[in-house]
Amino acid sequence: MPTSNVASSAATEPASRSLWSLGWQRLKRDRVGYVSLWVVVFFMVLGAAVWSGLLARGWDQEVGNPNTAPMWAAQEKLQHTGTSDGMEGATGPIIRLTPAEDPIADMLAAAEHNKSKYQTMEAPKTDALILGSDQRGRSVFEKVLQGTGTSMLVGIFGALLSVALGTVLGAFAGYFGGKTDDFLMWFYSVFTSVPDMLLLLAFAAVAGRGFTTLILVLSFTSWTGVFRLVRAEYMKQRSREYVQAADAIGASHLSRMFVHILPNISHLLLVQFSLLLVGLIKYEVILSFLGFGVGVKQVSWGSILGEVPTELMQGYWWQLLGVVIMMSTLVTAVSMLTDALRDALDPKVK
Amino acid sequence: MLGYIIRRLWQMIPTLFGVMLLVFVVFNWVGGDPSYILAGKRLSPDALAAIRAQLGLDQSLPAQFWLFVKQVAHLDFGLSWSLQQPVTRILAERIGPSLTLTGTLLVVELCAALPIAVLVAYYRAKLIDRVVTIVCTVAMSVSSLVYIIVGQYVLAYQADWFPVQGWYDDSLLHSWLVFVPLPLILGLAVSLAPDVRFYRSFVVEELQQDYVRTARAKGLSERVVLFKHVLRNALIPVVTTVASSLPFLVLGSMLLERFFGIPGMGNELLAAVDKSDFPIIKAITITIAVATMVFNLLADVLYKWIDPRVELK
Amino acid sequence: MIKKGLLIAALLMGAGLVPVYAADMNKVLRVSYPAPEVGFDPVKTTDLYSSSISSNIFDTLVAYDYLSRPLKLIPNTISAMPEISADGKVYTFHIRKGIYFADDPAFKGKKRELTAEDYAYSLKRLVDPAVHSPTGYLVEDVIEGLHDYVKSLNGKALDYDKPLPGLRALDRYTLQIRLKEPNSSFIYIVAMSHLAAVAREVIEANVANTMAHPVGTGPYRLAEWKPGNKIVLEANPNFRDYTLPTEGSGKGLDAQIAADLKGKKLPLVGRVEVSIIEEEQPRWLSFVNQQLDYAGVPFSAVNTIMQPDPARPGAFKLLKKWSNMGIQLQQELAPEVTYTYFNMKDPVIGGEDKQHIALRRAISMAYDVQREIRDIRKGQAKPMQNIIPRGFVGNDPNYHGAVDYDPALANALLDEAGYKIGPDGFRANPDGSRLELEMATSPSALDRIYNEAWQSAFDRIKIHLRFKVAKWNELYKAATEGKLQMWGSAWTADYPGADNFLQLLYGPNSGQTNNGNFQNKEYDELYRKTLSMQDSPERNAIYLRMNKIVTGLAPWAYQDARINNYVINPYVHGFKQHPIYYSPFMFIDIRK
Amino acid sequence: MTDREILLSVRDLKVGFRLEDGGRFEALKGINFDIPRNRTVALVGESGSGKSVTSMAIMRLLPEFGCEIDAASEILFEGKNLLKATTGEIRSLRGRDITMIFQEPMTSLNPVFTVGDQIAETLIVHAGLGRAAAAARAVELLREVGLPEPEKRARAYPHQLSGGQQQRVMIAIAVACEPKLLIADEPTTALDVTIQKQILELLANLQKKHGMSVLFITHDLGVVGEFADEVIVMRHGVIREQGSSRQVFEAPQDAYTRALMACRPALAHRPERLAVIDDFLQPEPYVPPPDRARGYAPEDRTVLDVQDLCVNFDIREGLFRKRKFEAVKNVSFKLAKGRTLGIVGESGSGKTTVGLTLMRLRQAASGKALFDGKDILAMNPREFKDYKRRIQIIFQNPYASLNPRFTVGSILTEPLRLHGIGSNQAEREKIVRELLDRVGLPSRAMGKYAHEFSGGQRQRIAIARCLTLKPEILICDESVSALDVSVQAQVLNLLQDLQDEFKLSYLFISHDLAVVKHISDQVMVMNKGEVVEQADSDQIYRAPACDYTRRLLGSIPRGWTPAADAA
Repeated sequence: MPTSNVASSAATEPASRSLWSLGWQRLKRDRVGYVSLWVVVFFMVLGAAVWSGLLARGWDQEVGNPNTAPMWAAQEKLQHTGTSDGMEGATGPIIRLTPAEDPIADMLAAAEHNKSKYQTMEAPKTDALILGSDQRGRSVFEKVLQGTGTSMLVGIFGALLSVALGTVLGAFAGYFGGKTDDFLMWFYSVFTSVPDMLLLLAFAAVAGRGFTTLILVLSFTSWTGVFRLVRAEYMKQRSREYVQAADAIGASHLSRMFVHILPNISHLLLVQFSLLLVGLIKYEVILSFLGFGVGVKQVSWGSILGEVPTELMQGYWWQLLGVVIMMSTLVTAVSMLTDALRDALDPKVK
Repeated sequence: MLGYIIRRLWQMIPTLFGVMLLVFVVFNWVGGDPSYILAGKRLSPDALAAIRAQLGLDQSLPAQFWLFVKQVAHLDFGLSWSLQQPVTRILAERIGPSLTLTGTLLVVELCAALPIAVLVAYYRAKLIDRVVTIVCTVAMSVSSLVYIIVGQYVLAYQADWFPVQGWYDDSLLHSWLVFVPLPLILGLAVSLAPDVRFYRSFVVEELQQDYVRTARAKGLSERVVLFKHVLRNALIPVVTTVASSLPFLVLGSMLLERFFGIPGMGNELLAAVDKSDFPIIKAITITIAVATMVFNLLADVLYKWIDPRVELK
Repeated sequence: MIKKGLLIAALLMGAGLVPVYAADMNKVLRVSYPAPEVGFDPVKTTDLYSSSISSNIFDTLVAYDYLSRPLKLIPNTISAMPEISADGKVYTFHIRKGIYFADDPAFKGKKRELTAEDYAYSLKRLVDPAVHSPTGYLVEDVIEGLHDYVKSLNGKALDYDKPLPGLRALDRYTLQIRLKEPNSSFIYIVAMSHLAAVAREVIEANVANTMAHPVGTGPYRLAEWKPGNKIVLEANPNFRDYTLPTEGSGKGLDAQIAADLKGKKLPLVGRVEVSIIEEEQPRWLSFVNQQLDYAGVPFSAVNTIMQPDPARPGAFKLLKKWSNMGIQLQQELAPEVTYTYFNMKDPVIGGEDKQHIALRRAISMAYDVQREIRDIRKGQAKPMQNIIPRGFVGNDPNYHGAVDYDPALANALLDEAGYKIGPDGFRANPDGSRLELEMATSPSALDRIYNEAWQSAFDRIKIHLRFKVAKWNELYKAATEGKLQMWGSAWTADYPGADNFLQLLYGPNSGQTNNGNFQNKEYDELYRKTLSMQDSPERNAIYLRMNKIVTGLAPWAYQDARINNYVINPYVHGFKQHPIYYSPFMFIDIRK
Repeated sequence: MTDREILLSVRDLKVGFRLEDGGRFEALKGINFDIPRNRTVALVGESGSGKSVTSMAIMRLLPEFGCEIDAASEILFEGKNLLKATTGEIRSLRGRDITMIFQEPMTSLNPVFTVGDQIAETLIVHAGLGRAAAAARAVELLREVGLPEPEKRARAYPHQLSGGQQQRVMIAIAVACEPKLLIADEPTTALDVTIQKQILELLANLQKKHGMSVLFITHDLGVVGEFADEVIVMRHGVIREQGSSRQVFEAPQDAYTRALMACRPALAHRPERLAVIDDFLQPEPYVPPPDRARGYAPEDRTVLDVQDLCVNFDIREGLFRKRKFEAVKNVSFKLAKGRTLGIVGESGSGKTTVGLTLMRLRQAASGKALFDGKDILAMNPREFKDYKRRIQIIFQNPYASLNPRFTVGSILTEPLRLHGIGSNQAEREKIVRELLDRVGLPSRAMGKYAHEFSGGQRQRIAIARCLTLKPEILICDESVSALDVSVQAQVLNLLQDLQDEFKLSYLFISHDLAVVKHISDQVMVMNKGEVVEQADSDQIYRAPACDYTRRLLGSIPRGWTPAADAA
């Protein structure tokens, strides 16, 4: 009975494994890499939770007194500066606009009558916050969480876009060579000859603030590394025998480029992606520090760090602490994961 | 060899043209109208027109670009719009401080990173390697801004070990003694970790080559294998990496210069972008672009020099 | 220790080169500017820092007294205040003999005396089309015949030798200026550094780069200049005998300074080093380490430097830590106003109809100036109540022009005006269309903090707000073209005259300084009327009326005026903040 | 065989490798053998037999991590257990008493030092020579290993030498300090057959001259026959047979040894089918099949008529100049239906370029290739598409020619899909299953990835991929060269079966003359881009017409000859 024979031997044989699943097996055996992976996953979940509003939704509520230290740290009670209405120098009775002189006196009078429905009770301010509060009295903990979401978003999408851009251009340059390559290489060398920071500043200046801008600006300046790598890989792979075999069986250029070759460099792209993720998160910090970055209603690690130099001089270190902890945890985890991935996905191992 | 160099120089022209086009488009498009900065508190259309005429902004874009091309050809970028000084003179003054800091940084960093990298590679997969690798990874994870902000605050302000910032204009040596150490330390803190990791990977890569097996089979000690056979080969990528980072010596480290008040190119560039000082931006960008290309060529020639396999075509 | 040694060595090297000076060439004053200067051609620059250096190098005809408050003009290079004709149009200045320019190769080794022609020349440069002076407006329409002559040039070069009826040197030491209209502020204009005397030979010898070759009759001359980085001044050996002109109030700090400087030939310090330090943190740290002799208090660090002074309400004192080190604090209200203007020509927010007035007033009511002062300004500002800054002639200290913070009232007012809250929780225009306002902003971290404050103001009254982020010059351009809806602005006094501020709302200044395009007939008429009036109760009454017009129509949301805080190291003597002279170097002494 | 004094003896050597999935791979399962003084011992085995691990264990060059040597194992060198020796002791032995040469001379030499320096280094370390003396001695050594112009070569870098010369340099390093034992690990595998012969002769001479022992490791029994004194045959970490050459070659005791000898094609005769290992492991004795006659017959129909094919490569040289390199010069041949044309030549002869050009994977400079009367080289890509499926190619490296990210199923269905064969996926899978069965693979292979198969299985998959398109011409570009002999025989048999069944025409490109002779009807010998000789295969081997062919044939290892033992 040939059929049963096949079935039984299939059952005893180990399940067939793609290179990806082999890589996954190796990654699981790398303890540091595996832990890092879960840290990164945790951050991604955190980012998604923040982004979907499940977490840190109230980050811009002014829940505490301004610049309160974390509840576990001692802080001298701040002397709140007295306020002045600017009328200290008055020498006689205060003169105001009289209703007769006021063009909207009637509206004001009516509004005064109705204003009670807008009177609100302000919630009492708390001093007991895990990571203290910022200068507007917002919870630093929530703010840092929110910033994590933003930075993850910017990093992930920026890196995706850079990788996509660099891959497509690099694939064309490396695969076709010749004039296509000359042109794309020219494009590349122009971009690499201009300092990144200058491009970044220039693009950021024209595009203003916000996620989309940030992501576009960052990826527009950081595709070059991926391009160089992908181009070199395509030059190498296009003469590989499996590609020639694909040509022999009649696969089109696009099919050879993106169906045959692309999967074979995908592990490199994954590594590039995580390198870029780290790079862009750091770039975002610097851009935001220089004032370009996320919008006013958004907060990112960079925009928080932008407040730090002045705060530090006043002795308010907790925003710095919050950002540094979150950022270094994530970035360390991603870097270690990158190393682990590099080892686990290296096709030379198999 | 000479032919190769000439051909490479010849190939720089289209790239330079591209850079000029990019800079021109980017800054004429986004750079803003500098006449508003120069016009002062009270604007009159006449005064604005006069300033624009003076800056050549009233000409058509192609005409302005052509002027730019001519400037590059003559290496004369005219007057800075905001400082009203010859750009060449400004840049000549800026380059010294930049090089003083970044040059020192490069040398110290190489001298520190390379031995550490070789050492760690030698003990690869042992405890010291893992510890150094992890320390480097963690050190790399903190934003360079944090290093600078905290470093300046703690080391200069609180501990008073270093001057907070400044520069002596008359003597680079003097500045180097007094003002360079702190930015140098912080620069090292930022760049040492990634470089150690980077160089380590070169050494580890070479250690897996067949010739290492041969060297061992010859009965050479691990030390000779590492420092004679492996290091010489691992230096090849190191030299290329270093050579391709040389243009940024010229540009300087923008953040360090900004925070430590070092009157270098990076600081100047930031200020120029702030003020839409197009002549300065153009000049710095072109300088860096040319430097990038020249140093890339230099890297290739060096490559040839240390790696006998390379043929320059 | 090492640092100090090197420093002394540097000083000695400097000292070896110099002949005998009144000023002590071994004394170095080190200060910093927070932004780069442009250059030192007085007619070509407008920024505070360039002008501050210029006023140390060049001399104007009249100058403000150092110590007197309110500010008082005194003769500078003239022997007495100018004679003014009965009709208020003709000013005659008698220049003192024996005032010499600093040496320069252009003088070919000869001592060069200051003459009336020098002032005439310098004034003409302001309107010379070839010079492109941004400050030509100061005199062009003011001095008789100047405008007509410039217009008649038609591209020809201005002939400096051609006598003009409005601007004549009657003799070597007498200058006569005839105005088109009587102008009570003209004497202030004369005191501006743009009208200081330059030497024609020097200008003509350095036409290509006058910015780098300032040669004047003032107390200092330019020794070294690294643009945007460092300026070094050196005492001018040719400077005339000059001592402290008045003793001011004769009390407190004034008395102390008068005692310090009495009878001494100024300047006292031989060398002034100005470094440009743009970041606040390093600037402060440098001061603390005595690398700067005096400095502004970084407002971000106010809490760690000073605290409210219980003895003097509204005032601050240094924390013990600093006062024990002998550091002094000087506080002074800046001669400025900060406000956010609304574009009166904008269809959504502008207009003098009641609905739009209500909208602007509601926005003002929703913005918490007190909170801005407390949290952002760290208490170092006072709310703005009057278009004319406090302490200026014409400011009525009893006038309360600002709208009180009252978000509830603002909401009720918007309801009255027809801006109803829609289903999305935000207000719509009375015609039902979507209401979203746009505020312009620069991209800095500080701007971001202000943006957040405004965002919460608009949240309070449930109006959508978005920010247009661009570099300052782009915004400025858009502003003058009337393209911005709202933008925060500030104006610092050029001279201590009320008209310097009132002109910000003068209709014809639209697109120049009146970026909100406020056009009010009554206001414009009153403004013109006051120009020729001298200080009087009548004029004050008009100023009050003008203020009330503005409060009523609300083209601005009033914010505040900053308090300038200076900290001074104990070995610095003679320093007193001056509202006009940002850098009164010649009065300062260093005694370590 | 007198005075057989033992230099090195391996006792119960067990080596295991820890696998990353936690498993363990026993590379050596307790082997015992001796190396006598002044003798050449050949260690023969196919891949995975453990022969290289053995040599590395002797040199103590096994990786530190993941490799475990059984504590009871002993490698006694002049009585001293190398496995227990200190690093210092081992170091002083290596390069002086025990030396080694490797398979890849190019990568085994340090690219950045001159060969003179690399030879001198050993002398400085072990012989205590001064720099100058070492350099002079290095030149002599180069002369001794037969490098022309040794003074000049000493200053050259490895990449400036040819593969054969590089291997001579390696040998010079190895013999520099008059070692007692030279381990040669596949030293000629990467070299052309003529060079191989020279190197083997050189090694044999040096062995005699220096009176050293040589441990010669190879997969090719044919190579060792000529000069080995003793032969050890290994398989799967176990020694199958050992003894003197005479004993092993003339009266092999072990079935595996016999199989190894039988499954390699020989020049002398051409069996119908090649023997495979399994034939010998059956209980009944192996009966060699009758020989097959080969050659073109006059009635053969020509499928492919190649006329004056030229292929050039541009080499950039100096400033803007390009030099033309003529890779293939005026090659003409006819391929008949159902026949095999063998193209044989050394590296750089242009034989591979001919194949690739016919697939239009290279651009022809001139010439025609008439396929059924139509010139396929002149067609535009669209016209060529129909012809493309009729010519297929099998590459040399079975590891590189299958896309590692695809399952076998998708590798095989893709050509069907591209050419619209089979109306739906299920139908295509059915075709593929039949093909897999035909090439001798189970149909469950469809869900697997290429890396899960051995080299021979992969080559079967590559063949199956070509068959999907039912081609008329199959170009086999060194298709069996990378395979172990036993596997090679299976694949050759498969190719032969397929030709018989489908009347395929083969263009069989190889450097291995024996293989070419076995499978070809006609043989074309190429050298430096030109055809030197073209004739029916039997004729060319029996009576070569030109020198080059003769030289090639002369270089083929003659295998065991009793004379070698007598010498």
